[in-house]
Amino acid sequence: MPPDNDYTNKELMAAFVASEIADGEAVSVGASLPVCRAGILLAHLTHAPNLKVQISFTITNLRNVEVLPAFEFITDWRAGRWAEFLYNHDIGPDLYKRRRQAIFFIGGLQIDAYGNSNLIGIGSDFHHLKMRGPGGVGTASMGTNIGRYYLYTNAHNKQTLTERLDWRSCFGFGDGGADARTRLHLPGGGPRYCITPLCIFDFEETSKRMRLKSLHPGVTLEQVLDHTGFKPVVPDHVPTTPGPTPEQLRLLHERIDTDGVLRRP
Amino acid sequence: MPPDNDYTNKELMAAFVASEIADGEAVSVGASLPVCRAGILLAHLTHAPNLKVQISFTITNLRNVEVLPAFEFITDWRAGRWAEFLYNHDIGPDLYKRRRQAIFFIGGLQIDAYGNSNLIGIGSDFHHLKMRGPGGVGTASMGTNIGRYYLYTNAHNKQTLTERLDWRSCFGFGDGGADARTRLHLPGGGPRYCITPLCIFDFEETSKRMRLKSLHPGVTLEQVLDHTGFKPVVPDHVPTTPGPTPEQLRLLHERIDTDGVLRRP
Amino acid sequence: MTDGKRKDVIIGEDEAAGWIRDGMVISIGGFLNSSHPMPIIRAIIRNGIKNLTIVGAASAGLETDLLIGAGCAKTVIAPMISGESLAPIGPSFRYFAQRGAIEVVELDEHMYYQGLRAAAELMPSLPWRGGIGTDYAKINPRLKEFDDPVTGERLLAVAAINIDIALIHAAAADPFGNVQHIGTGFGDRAHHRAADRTIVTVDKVIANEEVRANPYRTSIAGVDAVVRAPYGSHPFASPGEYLEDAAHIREYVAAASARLKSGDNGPFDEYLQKYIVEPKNHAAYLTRIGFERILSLYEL
Amino acid sequence: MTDGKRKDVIIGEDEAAGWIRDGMVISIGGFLNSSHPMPIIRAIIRNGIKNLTIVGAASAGLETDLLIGAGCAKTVIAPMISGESLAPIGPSFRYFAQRGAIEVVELDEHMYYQGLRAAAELMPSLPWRGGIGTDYAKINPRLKEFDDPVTGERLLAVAAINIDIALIHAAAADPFGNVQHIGTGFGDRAHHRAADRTIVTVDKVIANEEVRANPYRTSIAGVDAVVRAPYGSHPFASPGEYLEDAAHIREYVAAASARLKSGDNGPFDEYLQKYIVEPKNHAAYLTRIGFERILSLYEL
Repeated sequence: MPPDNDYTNKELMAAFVASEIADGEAVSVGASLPVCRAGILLAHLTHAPNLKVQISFTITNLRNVEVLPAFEFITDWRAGRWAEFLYNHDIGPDLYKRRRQAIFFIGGLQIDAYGNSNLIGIGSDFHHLKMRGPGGVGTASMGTNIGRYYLYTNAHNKQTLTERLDWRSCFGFGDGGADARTRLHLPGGGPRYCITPLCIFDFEETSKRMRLKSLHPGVTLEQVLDHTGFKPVVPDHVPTTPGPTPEQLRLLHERIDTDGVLRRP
Repeated sequence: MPPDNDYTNKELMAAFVASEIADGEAVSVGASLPVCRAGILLAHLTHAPNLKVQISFTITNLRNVEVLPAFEFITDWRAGRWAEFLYNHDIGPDLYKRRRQAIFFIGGLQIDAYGNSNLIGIGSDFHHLKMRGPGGVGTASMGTNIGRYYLYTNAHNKQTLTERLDWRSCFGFGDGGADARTRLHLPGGGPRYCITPLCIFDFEETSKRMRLKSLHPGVTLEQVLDHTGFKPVVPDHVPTTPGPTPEQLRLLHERIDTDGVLRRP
Repeated sequence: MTDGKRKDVIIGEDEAAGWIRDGMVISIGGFLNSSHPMPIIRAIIRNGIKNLTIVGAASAGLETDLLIGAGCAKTVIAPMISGESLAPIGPSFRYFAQRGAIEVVELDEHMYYQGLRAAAELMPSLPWRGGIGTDYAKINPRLKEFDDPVTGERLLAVAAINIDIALIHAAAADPFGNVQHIGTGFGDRAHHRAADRTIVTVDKVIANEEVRANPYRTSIAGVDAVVRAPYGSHPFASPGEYLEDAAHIREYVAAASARLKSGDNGPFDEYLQKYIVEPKNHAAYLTRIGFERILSLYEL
Repeated sequence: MTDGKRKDVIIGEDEAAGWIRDGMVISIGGFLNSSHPMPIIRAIIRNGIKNLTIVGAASAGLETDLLIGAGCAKTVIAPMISGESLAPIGPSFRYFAQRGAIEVVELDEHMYYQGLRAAAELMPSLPWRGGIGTDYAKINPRLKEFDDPVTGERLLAVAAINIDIALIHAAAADPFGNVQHIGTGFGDRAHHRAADRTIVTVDKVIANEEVRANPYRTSIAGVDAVVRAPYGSHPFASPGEYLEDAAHIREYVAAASARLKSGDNGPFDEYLQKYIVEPKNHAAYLTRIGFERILSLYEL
């Protein structure tokens, strides 16, 4: 629920995403996560002019595109009109060394307290799942190898943010501990934050358990705890997630999200 | 030494190469083995119109090229003018399943009685070789995986055709035996013939030792044995390698070898 | 024997579909709502082919879901089956998987490509690190944990994914099997290399001279068969040629979702009857869709 | 901080050469007598860089031989070092290897590409079958025999070949590091992917708009540095731009062969002095070669 303000909660989340992206990094502009798409492009049009933007299986720079239409499907070739380079999807395994400066967003049917996630399904019998998920796509590999990634969910509830996954399709910090990843020789840094409609979580340094980092404006600690299926670490002081600046809102409205996807309820 | 005839020994060898190539196969037209190049193109212009010709890192069909100039270097991009497809050299490992219908020619500083070959060097101390070779290029991999290949040498002498290799860089039939390759799970069929300026060898079925298959016109059995460093299997009857037809010679002279490389002493 | 001429590889859709037999391993190219060889997919269903192992795209779309729904699949190998916003999870995939009626080979996108590469390389398996620490190896018997021979690090061996026939859709090919995609062709090359034979449906057949004028554009050389099929990816998009027919896809999703939600086969069977069983070929299918709809799928 | 503009990556040849330090692992792109980044190679020699591990091309040419001859190499990784008909085996490579003065990492072309891919994939090794039954694993400690975890078949694990800096020559690039080779670019992509940083010398810098007009032609996106160097592959060819300068290459081969045959360093040192030490940069080198020779290297 956005506060009495001139921006929506999704616009706030997009601004947070933008603040996380450094100039020169490589990012993928997908279709399924409009908030992440908007955040990436917001960074690109402000402090990250050298972003390496992957869009519809091309790599390019969108800095000079006046209005960036949002395509409903990742395969939409109309986004290929800006291409500087086309990549064949099957060379993905060979790009990780060059993706150390890349970041990625990973969702899940379930996400646990240590940042592991599940896209396989819900239910304890793999051959008779109660709810068959779409499949893990590239999350296991990206989560293993990429410099850092962000967990993202639109559903902050106890079913999604859960103490135990039914199936682990992407390794975050396993069963926890500062060496959870290095013990397994995983080259990537793992999840940095988990972004939800209510708050941002980071990971406590020694346990690697999720810790409340900031609450979105108007959200209370109790609300978060009531809707989270695990007990996050809660520091003494929890700041408020900062909202977008007027200039960021202008860019969102005029160039990035002209259809108002982030302004819909 | 070619007999009193209107073709050279190299033209005869090229005709033999041509006779080995079936329509629709994939072949590489390199620069370093002019006899093999000529044989491949001879097949292409006669009975193999659907050959898949690899030339200067392209794949194409050269059937309609009036005169096929011989380029001195494999990298010569002028041969790219006929390209239907360009392949990146680094995807080589991924092409073997599709290369089952491919054939290849492999040379060596040394070739032994079981069709193994050496491009590493001469001498027993690897760190102080008496003669450092160029390196094995792709022969170990091609020899392992490709449908069949041909050993080829311009130097029929005891140093080259030797009982023991100093170093084995390409596996033919190892230490011999009908199961020499299947025992090691090597998918390719191994060497089919060994082509020299004096004769053609095949491989005896159960021992996989080289066997005299045919003598080039004017060459005697004694000549071969005198110049071969191992004892090949010699059948009771050894036929003569057939020479090129007048039509084949015409194609060689007018379209394939207009510079007369195969007619030089 | 040969008549001395270069042979073209263009064949009809029925002949192409006839290559596919019960129990084979087939792959379907494209990605999500784009680039699927639909005339062949529909013919497979019409021909009543069963027990296929289907290697979907890295993100398979509803064409794979349709084959599952029509009962053609025994096993499915794909890191995801989805229609994006039109159906986040394939509804027939859900229905069959949840009942244990298909075998699902669960893997991640790059395990998948390592498996396809292993096949292309005539290797028994290739290793991959992604998936270490997850449940993949517990539920997929084609994955095996082992220690890297050089450093001892824990890795997964991914068994080769060998394909009998790869099915691909592309914008164009010449009569000799030189394919030119618009856009990248997604993972289609990996399917082709892992397959014994490849069939490509194309929106357009182009002259060999056109290929030679643009050889950099050739994405796959030497496929085994080319099937001319304008609008051959409908209801899915073909990059640069036409967009997806979202209304038709929604019609399919509604039919498949009815069975998922209530077990009612009726709507799904009606969909099959109307769009696959009755129209005996691609032209008949397009006739049923109609020019008005087809011409509305603006490419830009 | 940023001034809000997209940054170009064009740097000068001296700055580029300055990236390369004693003891690094560098790779050199191209193939045999084609496409080597010679201004950087010459600067490496001029700068007196030592103890390099040189990853040559799959078939490395005499540019690698030159670096060995000039004493810059400690280790060489290449499946072949040759100047084709001009020098079937690199003469400096022979001289140094036969005296045990360089470490030769002996491997086959596809072992080599598996090693480069392992690096690109952040993997410790990748397996390969080619070489089973040969002596490679006996003489190359980076190869290790093991049993495939799935089938038990005997394979070789090829340790990752990680590169600090990849050096490539191409026809063109835009100011932002989008490279467009004429021809295929050989194995240059594999070097780039296995490397922390990539420097490309180009015959021509082209506008970003030209790249966008032909994005299918872009072979490598986002290299770390572009060095403008017309005729930058001389004495080797640059596909579509100029042929190799066979006379110059023969001059090099004669100098290097003199040392191989008689141990006489004189001719080799003279070659270095004349073409590398005295001309302090690429323009000075071309001046020494002269316009007459350069213009004779007809591209067609």
